[in-house]
Amino acid sequence: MKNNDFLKFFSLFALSVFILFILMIVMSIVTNISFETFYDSLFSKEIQFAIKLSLETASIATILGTLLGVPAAYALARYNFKGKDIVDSIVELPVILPPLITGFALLVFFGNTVFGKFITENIIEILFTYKGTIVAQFFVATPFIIRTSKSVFECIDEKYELIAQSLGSKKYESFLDVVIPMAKNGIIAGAILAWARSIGEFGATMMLAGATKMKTETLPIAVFLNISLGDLEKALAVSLIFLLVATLVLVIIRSVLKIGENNDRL
Amino acid sequence: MKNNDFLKFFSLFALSVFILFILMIVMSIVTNISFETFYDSLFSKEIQFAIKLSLETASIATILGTLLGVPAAYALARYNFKGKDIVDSIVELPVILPPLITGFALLVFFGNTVFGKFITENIIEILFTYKGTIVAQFFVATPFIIRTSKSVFECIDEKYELIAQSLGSKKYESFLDVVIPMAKNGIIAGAILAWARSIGEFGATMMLAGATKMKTETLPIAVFLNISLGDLEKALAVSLIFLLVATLVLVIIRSVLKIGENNDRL
Amino acid sequence: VDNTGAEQQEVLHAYVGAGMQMPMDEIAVEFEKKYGIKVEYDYSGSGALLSKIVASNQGDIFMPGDCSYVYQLEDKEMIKECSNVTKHIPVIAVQKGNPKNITGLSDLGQNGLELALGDDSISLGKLFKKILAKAETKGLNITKAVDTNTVVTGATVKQVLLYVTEKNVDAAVVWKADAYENPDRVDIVPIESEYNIVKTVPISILSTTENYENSKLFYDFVNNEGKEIFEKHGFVALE
Amino acid sequence: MLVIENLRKNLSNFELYIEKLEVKNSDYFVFLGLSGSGKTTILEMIAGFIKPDSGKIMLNGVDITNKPINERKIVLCNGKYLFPHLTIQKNIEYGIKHLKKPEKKEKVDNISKLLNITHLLNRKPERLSSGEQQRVALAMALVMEPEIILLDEPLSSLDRLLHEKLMYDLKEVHKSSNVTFIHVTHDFSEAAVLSNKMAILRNGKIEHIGTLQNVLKHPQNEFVAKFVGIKNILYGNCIEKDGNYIIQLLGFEIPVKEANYGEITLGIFPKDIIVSKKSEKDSKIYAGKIKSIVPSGPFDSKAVIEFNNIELISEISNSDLLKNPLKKGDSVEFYIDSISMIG
Amino acid sequence: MLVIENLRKNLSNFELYIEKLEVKNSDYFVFLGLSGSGKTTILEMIAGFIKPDSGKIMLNGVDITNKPINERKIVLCNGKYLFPHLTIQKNIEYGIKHLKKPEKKEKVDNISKLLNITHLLNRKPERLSSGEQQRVALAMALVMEPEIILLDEPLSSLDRLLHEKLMYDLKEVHKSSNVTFIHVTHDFSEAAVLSNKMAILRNGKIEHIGTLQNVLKHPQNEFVAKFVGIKNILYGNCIEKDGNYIIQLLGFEIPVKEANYGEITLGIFPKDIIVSKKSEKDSKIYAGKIKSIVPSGPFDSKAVIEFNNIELISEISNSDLLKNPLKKGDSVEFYIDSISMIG
Ligand SMILES: Nc1ncnc2c1ncn2[C@@H]1O[C@H](COP(=O)(O)OP(=O)(O)OP(=O)(O)O)[C@@H](O)[C@H]1O
Ligand SMILES: Nc1ncnc2c1ncn2[C@@H]1O[C@H](COP(=O)(O)OP(=O)(O)OP(=O)(O)O)[C@@H](O)[C@H]1O
Ligand code: MOO
Ligand SMILES: [Mg+2]
Ligand SMILES: [Mg+2]
Repeated sequence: MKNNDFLKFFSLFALSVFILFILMIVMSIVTNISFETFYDSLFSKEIQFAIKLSLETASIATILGTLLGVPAAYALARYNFKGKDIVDSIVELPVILPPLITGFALLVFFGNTVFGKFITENIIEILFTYKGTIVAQFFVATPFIIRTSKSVFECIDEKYELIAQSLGSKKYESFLDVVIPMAKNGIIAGAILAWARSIGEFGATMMLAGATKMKTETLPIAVFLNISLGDLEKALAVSLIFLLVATLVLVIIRSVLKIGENNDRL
Repeated sequence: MKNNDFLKFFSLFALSVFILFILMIVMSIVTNISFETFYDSLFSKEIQFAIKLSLETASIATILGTLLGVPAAYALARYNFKGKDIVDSIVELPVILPPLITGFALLVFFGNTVFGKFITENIIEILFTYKGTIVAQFFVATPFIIRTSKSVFECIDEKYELIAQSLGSKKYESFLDVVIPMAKNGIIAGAILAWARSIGEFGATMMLAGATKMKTETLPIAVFLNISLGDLEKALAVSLIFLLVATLVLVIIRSVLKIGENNDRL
Repeated sequence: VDNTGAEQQEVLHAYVGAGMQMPMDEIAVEFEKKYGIKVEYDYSGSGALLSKIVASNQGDIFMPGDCSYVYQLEDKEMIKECSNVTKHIPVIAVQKGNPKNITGLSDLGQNGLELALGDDSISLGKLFKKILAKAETKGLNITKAVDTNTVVTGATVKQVLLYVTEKNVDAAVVWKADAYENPDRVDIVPIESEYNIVKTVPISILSTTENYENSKLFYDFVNNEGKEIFEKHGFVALE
Repeated sequence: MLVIENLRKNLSNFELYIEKLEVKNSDYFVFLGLSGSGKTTILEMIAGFIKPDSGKIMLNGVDITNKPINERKIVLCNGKYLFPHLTIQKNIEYGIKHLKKPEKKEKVDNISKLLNITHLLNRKPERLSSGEQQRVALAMALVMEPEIILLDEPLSSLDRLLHEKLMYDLKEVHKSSNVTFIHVTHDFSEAAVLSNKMAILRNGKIEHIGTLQNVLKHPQNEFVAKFVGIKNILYGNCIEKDGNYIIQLLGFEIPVKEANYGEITLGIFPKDIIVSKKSEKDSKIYAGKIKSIVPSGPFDSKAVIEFNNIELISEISNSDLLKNPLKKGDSVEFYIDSISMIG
Repeated sequence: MLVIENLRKNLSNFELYIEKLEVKNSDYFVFLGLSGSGKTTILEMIAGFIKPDSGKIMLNGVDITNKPINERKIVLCNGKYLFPHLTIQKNIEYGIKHLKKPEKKEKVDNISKLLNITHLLNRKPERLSSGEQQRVALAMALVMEPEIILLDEPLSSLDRLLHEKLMYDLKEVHKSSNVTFIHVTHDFSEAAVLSNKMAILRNGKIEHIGTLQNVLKHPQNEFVAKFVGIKNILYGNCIEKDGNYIIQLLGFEIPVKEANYGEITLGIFPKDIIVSKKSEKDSKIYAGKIKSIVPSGPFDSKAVIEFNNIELISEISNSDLLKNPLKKGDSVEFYIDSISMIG
């Protein structure tokens, strides 16, 4: 089949080029760090705090985003209403907006508008706290959950729900009993994406929560502070730590899910 | 059906909450700008340049990303090889990495490694030019094209290709004649996503291309520079310009595609 | 997450230019030792901080890299008190070993030299423009040449410096304190004093403060004990 | 009793309209129709999945047209839509999940035995064959003891042997419960075996409602006639002659039992045109010529007989052909065993 | 001639193995088998879509086992996989896109006329019915003038009337071209009508290869017998008696034409157990009792007759039943019209 394999060759070549490009970037990071700097950074109190904070805020933002985003996605997938096209586009805005602008607008909203001020003063202190980090991450991450969940919901034949109702379920029961479990994998994929986006979020976070050490310092902010310090090597070391933590978590989640899937098949 | 409509109520409510949230953010931007500032910004030479540069670089980066990403996605969708899971994860790295770190690593790569230096010195001048902007955007945008195209390719039954080959086509012909046209909509959706991501890209762009006025100043960088100046209103005005330009382009693309689709049906 | 410890501990929120992390972190430790008041720094570029203050209407202390930012807030009546702490001295940072043999401002016009400068929107960029103008009046006409040599302008001082440490450019104009933090990667070439203009780093109490007494304590602490710490980190304290 | 009145539904360029339809309790009612005739649409309106544009659906005297799906006591079951994330056990329990555990277990056990799916209870639906999936869907519906079970082509996509088995099982299950079954199919022999009563749909309209005998002997129109397998459609005159009714057809006279004056349309099944020299019932013998003959299945062939300038299609069993071989151009004698009155 | 030798393919827990198979040029060959028996797998190996694990496929003496798909002159056509983005015209032209325009046009025109799809040429595939889609797929293949056309269940999912029409069309098209057709189906009557030769598959193995007559009269084993519709399987002894061959079965003696000594398995089609007082061919008359009787289609019923402690299944036409009604418990006399030898 030699004369036919040009396609295989070319497409694998394209893939390799991009992979190599990424690997070179990663290598640029790795080769510029001494083991000592890496070790010291990893076990410094500040970075340990940043790791913990990053994991916690990203997870909370993802959970909140899932709780709000999944029903919202369902509404977009199943119901027709006027201006649905526009709503669809609005949902995507946080993806298009540069995080810097997002964070800035969030800051104006919470610090300078009546409604926003009311929230910060009476309900929950958002500015310059880790809660601000969560709000910023939630904002940029939720569209990913909505978009992914929506396309999964659209893939699930509505008949499953109708049949569940035919078998005596109320609508919300058929949603919880049937749609959610069937959409599970898609929702999780969206949540993983959202989580990855959250943990890497920097611009909006820095604006809304500030770059305060041991308080609102997530890993990307730690990188920023080290760059600001001019401590290149440490910045790279923290970058690498970020890379390792994020990748590790994603690999673990994915393999846990895979094991779950295989069990299903037994 | 009243007693059953809790699901509809709740899911539409969730959607409204998120939409409102986004709208409030947008309002925070809009209400803090005077018309004059907006007008002046829009017609200032600097911003006009930034608009043009943003549109150009994002478009070029998207085209390059499509040319490389689509075949790469095909390889991921159709061929099995060792370590495919790992390759799959590597492709996603640029999505996880905060742009700041990405830009930083790209800078190190092009400025400080043998191979990177060779490229900048002999092939194409990347650092501090608009080409650097394109490289940074290409890097963060391509994974979106790969991911979206891959899932479309996976949706297309391989039998179409085999039958095309059965009808006398070579493999690459069946790819170009059959797979690409069938995947068209998915590829375009991925390209739109990539374009949106590119035009909003800030961190990596700024590192690699710098923030040189009338040379490498894209719209997000213009926002940042105005924030740095402490000129809040102008920063917000440029943000709004960015929002309008990006939304306008996306709406135009989408409606052009819709017209195309309808024609298909005639 | 919020492990501030004692719940009622008093906390100050201070916006500080990202370039002053080293001395200011040390000051916070000393200050807390002495008064039991915690200071939280929000580090960022001075302009970004300024925008943040206006946008959020919150905070106690503002310490940008340059007085001009404080003046802008004064116009908005957001400054209660202000004084200068240290000098910010522009210097030329060159690659370690000074391969292009740059000795002063005049060498920045050399043919083929690659130069990184701060953008006009940050204080360093603005200041350097003024320095070049001052040099013109003293007969050193290199504005054009410098313009040609400038391959990149950065949006933060650190970014500008980074291009030197990463050997992307031959030289950059940065604050002395920034260059001082990278002794193994850059050499410092001073700008001739006849041309140079020195900036002062101010500290100010914001009118948005909700705890003026504590803010004032910190303000005074930086102005007294703080100066010594700044000198330790390469700043030149004001008398 | 399920009563449908003036039910109307427009779907893009398709219109469904049912003036009146009654299904008695415990009946086995079959809707027959080609693809796109509106079978699924009717079922889904009865189930409440889609809303009619106008008209009424009444169950035992209660108007259920706008009742929520889950309160209708009407269950639509479909083997293609088992819940993929649940085991068969859980699928069957789905409709009775509010019951206590032992009660649930008993019901599921009973129904599983009835439908012969006890060995499948721990599997996931994807690991079942289509026939097994249909059985499970039926179990899911039966376990709820509804008034009506709706079946959307439950036997399609099964292979031959399975098809027959499940068809007789359906008949058995229906007999042993007293639930009304409404079944939708495009397969006439399914309807013949299963239904007490059938309705033949075309293009969203019911063309004929009746029992099997009624459909075979008195198809409402030519479409129904063709649908049930009548391949010969002829036009004749019915007159009375000597106290007997006779249809005059192209110069010949065919005696019939029932009177139906004037020009009428007649239908003859291929199997009722019998090539033979001797009529068993003293029917009249005609002479014709074989125009073509091709196999129509493993045991029968289809012969086109030219007779008096018209073409008649006759089914001849291959075993008869073995005894008396026929080929194109041969002259044959035949008689007509039975005639259907169309209209 | 297509020759397959020792072809083997393992797919998860399914194994396909064909020792030897020959398909003559211009034949109409049908693979018959239930779902999952490996029909598609065989076709796709012949087409080159999947690679065999071992074995050889030869076309006209050339080993094509590893030839690229596009060089085999074998086309797999499938109405479910028309190219959705192309018009029907472009779909049909796909395989001859290298030809000049007028030449292309002529070929497409001819083939479209032959298959009666000229009016569809400007539509997109989604706007065609399944029957039309199948026709188009056939046109796409025929226009290339290949050696072999492979058809994967081209008639499934068509409704009754369409099914019959397209089946005869396929037969016509095959006759008028001299392309080899290899057709895969689970419908025995399709095979009966279309094939010159058929192979019955089970579980990846060929159980029987032969003509229709051969399959009916000498099914290789009980599976094949059941598959072709034999419902009565009996075990008897064949002996010679007075120069005639006789099968001794449960105390009775059945005369047969062929000798086959020892214990043998016999099969009787339901239609060959004829309830009648008088044998047409002087076959022996047996006496039994009706155990149950249910309709098996619009025209026939299935009677289970108890006879000498075994159960025989007989098909009785409803018109006969009308004349001589039968019910459970009735005594009947019957004879056996034809017997198949299994094995
Ligand atoms: N949601 C819909 N929107 C528009 N048209 C529809 C919709 N659902 C069905 N139709 C149309 O209504 C007609 C009847 O469809 P229906 O599904 O009831 O037919 P059916 O008899 O069940 O066919 P099949 O045997 O193929 O299942 C078809 O012409 C179909 O195209
Ligand atoms: N790619 C595959 N991987 C694993 N098993 C497969 C694969 N393709 C087919 N099989 C298995 O091989 C067997 C034969 O499949 P095949 O599709 O050839 O059957 P078939 O006779 O065409 O059935 P049908 O009538 O349902 O189309 C089945 O048991 C199927 O599960
Ligand atoms: O404090 Mo600055 O922004 O580094 O001038
Ligand atoms: Mg239907
Ligand atoms: Mg198959």
